Amino acid sequence: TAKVRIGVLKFGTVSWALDTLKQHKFDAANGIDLEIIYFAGEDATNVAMLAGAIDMIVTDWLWVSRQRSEGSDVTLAPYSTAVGAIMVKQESPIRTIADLKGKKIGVAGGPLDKSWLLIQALARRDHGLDLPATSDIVFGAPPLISEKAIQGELDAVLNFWHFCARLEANGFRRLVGAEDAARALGASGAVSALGYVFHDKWANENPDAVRGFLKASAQARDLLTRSDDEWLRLAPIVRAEGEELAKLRDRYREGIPRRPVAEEAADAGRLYHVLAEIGGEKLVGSAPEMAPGTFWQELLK
Amino acid sequence: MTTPDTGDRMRGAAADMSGQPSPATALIPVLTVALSLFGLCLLWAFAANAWQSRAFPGPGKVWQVLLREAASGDLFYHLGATLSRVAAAYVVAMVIGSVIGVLLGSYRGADRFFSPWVILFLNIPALVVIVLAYIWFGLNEAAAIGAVAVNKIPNVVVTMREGARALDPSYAEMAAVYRFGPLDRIRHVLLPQLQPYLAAASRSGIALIWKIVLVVELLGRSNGVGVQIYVNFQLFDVAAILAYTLAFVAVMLVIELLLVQPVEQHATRWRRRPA
Amino acid sequence: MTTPDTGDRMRGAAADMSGQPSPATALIPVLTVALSLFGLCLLWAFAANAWQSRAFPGPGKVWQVLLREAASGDLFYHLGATLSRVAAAYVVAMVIGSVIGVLLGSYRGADRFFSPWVILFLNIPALVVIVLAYIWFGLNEAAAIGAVAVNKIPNVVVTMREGARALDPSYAEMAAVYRFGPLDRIRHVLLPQLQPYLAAASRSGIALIWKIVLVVELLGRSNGVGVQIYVNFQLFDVAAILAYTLAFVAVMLVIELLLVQPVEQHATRWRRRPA
Amino acid sequence: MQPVGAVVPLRVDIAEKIFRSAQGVSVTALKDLSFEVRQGEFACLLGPSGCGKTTTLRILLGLDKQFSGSFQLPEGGSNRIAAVFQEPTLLPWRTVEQNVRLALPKSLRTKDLDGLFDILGLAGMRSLYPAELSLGLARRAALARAFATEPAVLFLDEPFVSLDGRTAERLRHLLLTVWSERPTTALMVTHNLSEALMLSDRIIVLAPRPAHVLGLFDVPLPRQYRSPQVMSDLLRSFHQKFPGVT
Amino acid sequence: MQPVGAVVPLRVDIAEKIFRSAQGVSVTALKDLSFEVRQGEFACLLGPSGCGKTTTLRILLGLDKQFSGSFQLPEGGSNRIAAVFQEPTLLPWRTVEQNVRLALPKSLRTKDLDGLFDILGLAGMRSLYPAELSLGLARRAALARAFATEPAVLFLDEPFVSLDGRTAERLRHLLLTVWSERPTTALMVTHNLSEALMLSDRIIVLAPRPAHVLGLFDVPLPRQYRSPQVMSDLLRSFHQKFPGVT
Ligand SMILES: Nc1ncnc2c1ncn2[C@@H]1O[C@H](COP(=O)(O)OP(=O)(O)OP(=O)(O)O)[C@@H](O)[C@H]1O
Ligand SMILES: Nc1ncnc2c1ncn2[C@@H]1O[C@H](COP(=O)(O)OP(=O)(O)OP(=O)(O)O)[C@@H](O)[C@H]1O
Ligand SMILES: [Mg+2]
Ligand SMILES: [Mg+2]
Repeated sequence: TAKVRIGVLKFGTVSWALDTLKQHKFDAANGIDLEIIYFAGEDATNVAMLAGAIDMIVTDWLWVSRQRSEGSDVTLAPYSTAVGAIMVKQESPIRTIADLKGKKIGVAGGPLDKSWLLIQALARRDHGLDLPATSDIVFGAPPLISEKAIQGELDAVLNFWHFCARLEANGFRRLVGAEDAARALGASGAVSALGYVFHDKWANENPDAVRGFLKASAQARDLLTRSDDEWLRLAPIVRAEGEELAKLRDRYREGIPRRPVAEEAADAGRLYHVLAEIGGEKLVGSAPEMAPGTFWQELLK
Repeated sequence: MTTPDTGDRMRGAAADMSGQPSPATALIPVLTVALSLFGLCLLWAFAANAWQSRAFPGPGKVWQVLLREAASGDLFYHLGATLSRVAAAYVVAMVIGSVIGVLLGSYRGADRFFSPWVILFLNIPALVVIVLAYIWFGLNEAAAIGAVAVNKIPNVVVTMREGARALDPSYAEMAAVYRFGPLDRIRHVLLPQLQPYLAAASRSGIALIWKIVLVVELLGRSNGVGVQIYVNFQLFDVAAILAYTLAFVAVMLVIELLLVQPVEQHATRWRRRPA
Repeated sequence: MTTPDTGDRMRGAAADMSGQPSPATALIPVLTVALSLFGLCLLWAFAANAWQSRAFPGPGKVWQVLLREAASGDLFYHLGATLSRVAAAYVVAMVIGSVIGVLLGSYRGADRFFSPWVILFLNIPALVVIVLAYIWFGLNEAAAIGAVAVNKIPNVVVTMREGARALDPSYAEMAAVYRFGPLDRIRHVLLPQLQPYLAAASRSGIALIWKIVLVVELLGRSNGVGVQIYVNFQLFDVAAILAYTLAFVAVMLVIELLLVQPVEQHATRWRRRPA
Repeated sequence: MQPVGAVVPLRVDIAEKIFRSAQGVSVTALKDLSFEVRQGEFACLLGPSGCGKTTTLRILLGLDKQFSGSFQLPEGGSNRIAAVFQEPTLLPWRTVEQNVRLALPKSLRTKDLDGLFDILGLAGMRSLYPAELSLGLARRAALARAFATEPAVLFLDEPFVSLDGRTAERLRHLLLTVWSERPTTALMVTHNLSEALMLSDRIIVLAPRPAHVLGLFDVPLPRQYRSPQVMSDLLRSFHQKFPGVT
Repeated sequence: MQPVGAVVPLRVDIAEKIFRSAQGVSVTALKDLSFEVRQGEFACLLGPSGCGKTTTLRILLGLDKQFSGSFQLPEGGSNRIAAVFQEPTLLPWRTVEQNVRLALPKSLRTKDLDGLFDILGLAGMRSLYPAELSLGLARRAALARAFATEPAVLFLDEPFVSLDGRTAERLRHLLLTVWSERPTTALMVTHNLSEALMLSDRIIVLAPRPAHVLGLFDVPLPRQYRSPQVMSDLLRSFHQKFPGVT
């Protein structure tokens, strides 16, 4: 059996699927031995992979493209299309993007967050609105931003999808999702924001490991799509129950990628232009195009 | 020129200066600490009541979490991992930092040359050092502890350098005349003069190290209080964060009260107590 | 018993002790600093060459990024924001911390009571304080600066407390006999004795504050070096991280060399230089 | 109990003063020590080394409050106290001149000190820091500080040791000038009997530790009459009264 | 240049010693200071306060190397140097006994010190810290330290000030005992002429700052013959030779 070491966030969304995978021994069934190494932050997994301590992490395609264009050989296999959304309170008077003008918006993930850039682009194109200039933008840590939204200090928040799902269960509604923005800006369907990321070199040396892992993870996701009971089992590590758990489950299921990888890759290439335009060199580096090979070549065949 | 008796009369305040300290006197420190902690809890409970918020649980709530984590064994596992990292990094940082600091404080030329380096290392963010250490030396304990030590060493250097600069040369001269050996010089001449600086560097040092260990754990370890705190931050479970924090603080408090303070009192018993 | 002349003969080493320091002598500090920085760059370039890695760019690469960021104006904008936060938090922390520290060091009873509190506040992770501050006081500058100050104050307290404990009572007694006013006591008796402790607390203080400011900015501000560093960390652009770090270090270095060291030399010119 | 308008003397009435050393040794420094110094009088404390003289001065200066008994300082005049400690106790981070001026009350801060510094042989040393002085010079700086304040009560703890004979002689005269210029009560500790006989109105002889008064020796003669001949007579009668002391 | 086996004296030849004060004042402390002390001799340095005596000792002790000129220490014997500084310079964080023992070479560390402490009147003070001593007691502790080391060369900077007459007398005798027990070269600074006449073989009289030798005064008489009568003759002849000194 081939060994696969994957680094994930403890209690992060990826660990739910991996827990199911382990629980039902899908790894052994597919001829691999999966070792899950937990970290406290997403950055920790990046560092760990650079340090060679693990084979695989979960991150987004833009990061992969940038690393590739700078000479690295990381590549990505799609994992989830779930992305962030702008959330407002149920009773909030904000109805469209245009209403965000002059409001206080909390943004998780910093000024170069992909969802934030897409929504900015959309606001500019459809409403001629330059959000950073016309609204009061506060960047901050995701949990803090969520808490502030509940407190009412912020009029609207853009947060990662699972924070949004929890907010939804707590009296918030979605104003606009990043996937809507992506579609409006030229994507033909949902593009995977996150994927399993690994080195080409490692994949070439261990092709069975990669394939086995992807198959096992697909089985786990199938189970999560089918079985509500499985979610009840996961409740302690999801750290949610009732309404909140249901919302998280539904959003998770919606985020499972269903399109051929080639289509996603083409859409990602298109979005890259939009992002490069608004995020500038800071975001994408000097590469004018999404780096070839960002999506694992094997999947495109 | 004399004034009527407006009396500059003074009375001594000697009560019972003689005799052994009574058992009641010996109890005072223990009682003070108990009172102090009790006061703190009271204040906390009061504040938590006033600003009721999920972000600021009261002592009762935190205590429950603490018990739960202790019962599951998680608390001791993570606390143990963190404590051993803190201890290792502390020893490394204090030894290396003190030696460098005293040397820089003693040799003006060396100090002039290296002082920009000290400023540089003092101000490099922990993040940078930790990431570089992990990348170069791998994701292992040695890299983690080394990174913490490198972060802390410049602080120790800066404090001990001031201590070395403030040394009274007459003691060193006396030691030179009477041909004290190098060990005697360090033990009987140098260290007692540096004691307040060592105490300051140690106390704020261990606190700083623990804070950096949290970051180190966050960036590349799978166990330890840092991981727990950050994970609970993602879930915004402030009670759990406080529970882990307080567990560490409790350990520090016990060390301080049972070890550091008695040692310190013994080391400074020669000081003339201000009347 | 006499031995043949193995000569305990000594010669004095007086060169030109008299006369004004020549212009060449005045240049020495400047040259030393230049040499020191040059040595550092050399070492860095060498190391970057040896461990070639994207995580450790050489000085040339970082210099380019620095120029680019400076040209776009971003550097000054973020650096300015960070520096003003650092300065504000520094002043608040030093003043409050020194006062508390000196009081605790002077009054044994108060110290006994509050020392557990100091240990507690010393060891509360920055994250907790910052999050609580943002939650209570909103995502604003005051909360940010306050949170940093609260993080730093216990460190200042601990250092200044040692300083106050090490005060020589005979100077205070002299001042009491000659009825020095409170201001004179602080200025001429207290502060000169506390100077090395103040210097230690300041230097490591400003470094610590800057590091906490980075975290504060990361957790809830929209500008500042902390935000830049974090964004670049997400992109894994180490050159940019180093560029911002070094810009801050350069500012600190200039302050140190042009302001702190001359002031310090003036304040300690009374010390007998070890021969 | 004092009649209104009466001149209040320096009155010392210390029942006991016990030190506890850090290692737990109890040292009884003073026991039933009581004496009086009339206002305007110059008294000397004479006693063996380690008997408790400095301890007595510290209590009178209010620097040590852990004793049983009481004392009373003289009233009247500027009410200012000056002290020359047994060690110079100059602020090391202030120059000689700054050390002297800092001890002056605000009203005297800008006083002309040239004459004083001249007599003390400190004229060229005003800008030196204490670490740059010889011990004798440092003692003189401490004397300058005490004299400059124009005190009503003056405590001196062996002010003239570590000085050569000529300098010491000059300074003794200076002390007498300062003391006689205004009504000053002075209490001086010394080991030098002839110094005591030359300067004081009354010598208070102390027993070895624990200190208590062995006896008083009054010198009722005006100072200008204390010629070498008279001094040696005084010496003889002192030795008669206190055989074995000094 | 020394013939083999010759007895090497303490030879001082300092051309100049200039201090620069922090405020930029230049102080010439020594200028053309040269004298010799034969091995086994006891010499006294006598000079006005602030003339440069302590500076000379510091140079000889190797504590100050910023001077022009040269000096040579006596050879032979244990080659150990002991010094009594002008201020006691005890380590404040060690007890009296620890202070003394720390200064001893390893071979003498466990030496019996009871007799020494007894003579010095420190018997009950061995466990006290320096801050708990009176100044006179601290000086005696510093003397104990110097005497206990059994030195070949002994430098003393006004060792007997701040002591009462009787104690000082006792300690002078102790000093003579220590000095005569083994071949010890001693150089003592003092302001007390009769002390110098009683103890020394040779008095080196210094001029005011910058210090240089004014003249030498030899006392070729064995110490047991120095009766009060002889002493006053010596005093007279000293005053004749050096009018105006002391
Ligand atoms: N803090 C203390 N703890 C214990 N003993 C002390 C303390 N301070 C002083 N003593 C003791 O009290 C006694 C008297 O001390 P004091 O300084 O008054 O003597 P003194 O008469 O001034 O002597 P000297 O002439 O040597 O200066 C000494 O034996 C000394 O050891
Ligand atoms: N670091 C220094 N800077 C400037 N002047 C100094 C320094 N050290 C000593 N001096 C000066 O050198 C001179 C000689 O000092 P020294 O201590 O040798 O005198 P001394 O003969 O021992 O006097 P005393 O009898 O008062 O102890 C003094 O005038 C003193 O002010
Ligand atoms: Mg005394
Ligand atoms: Mg001297």
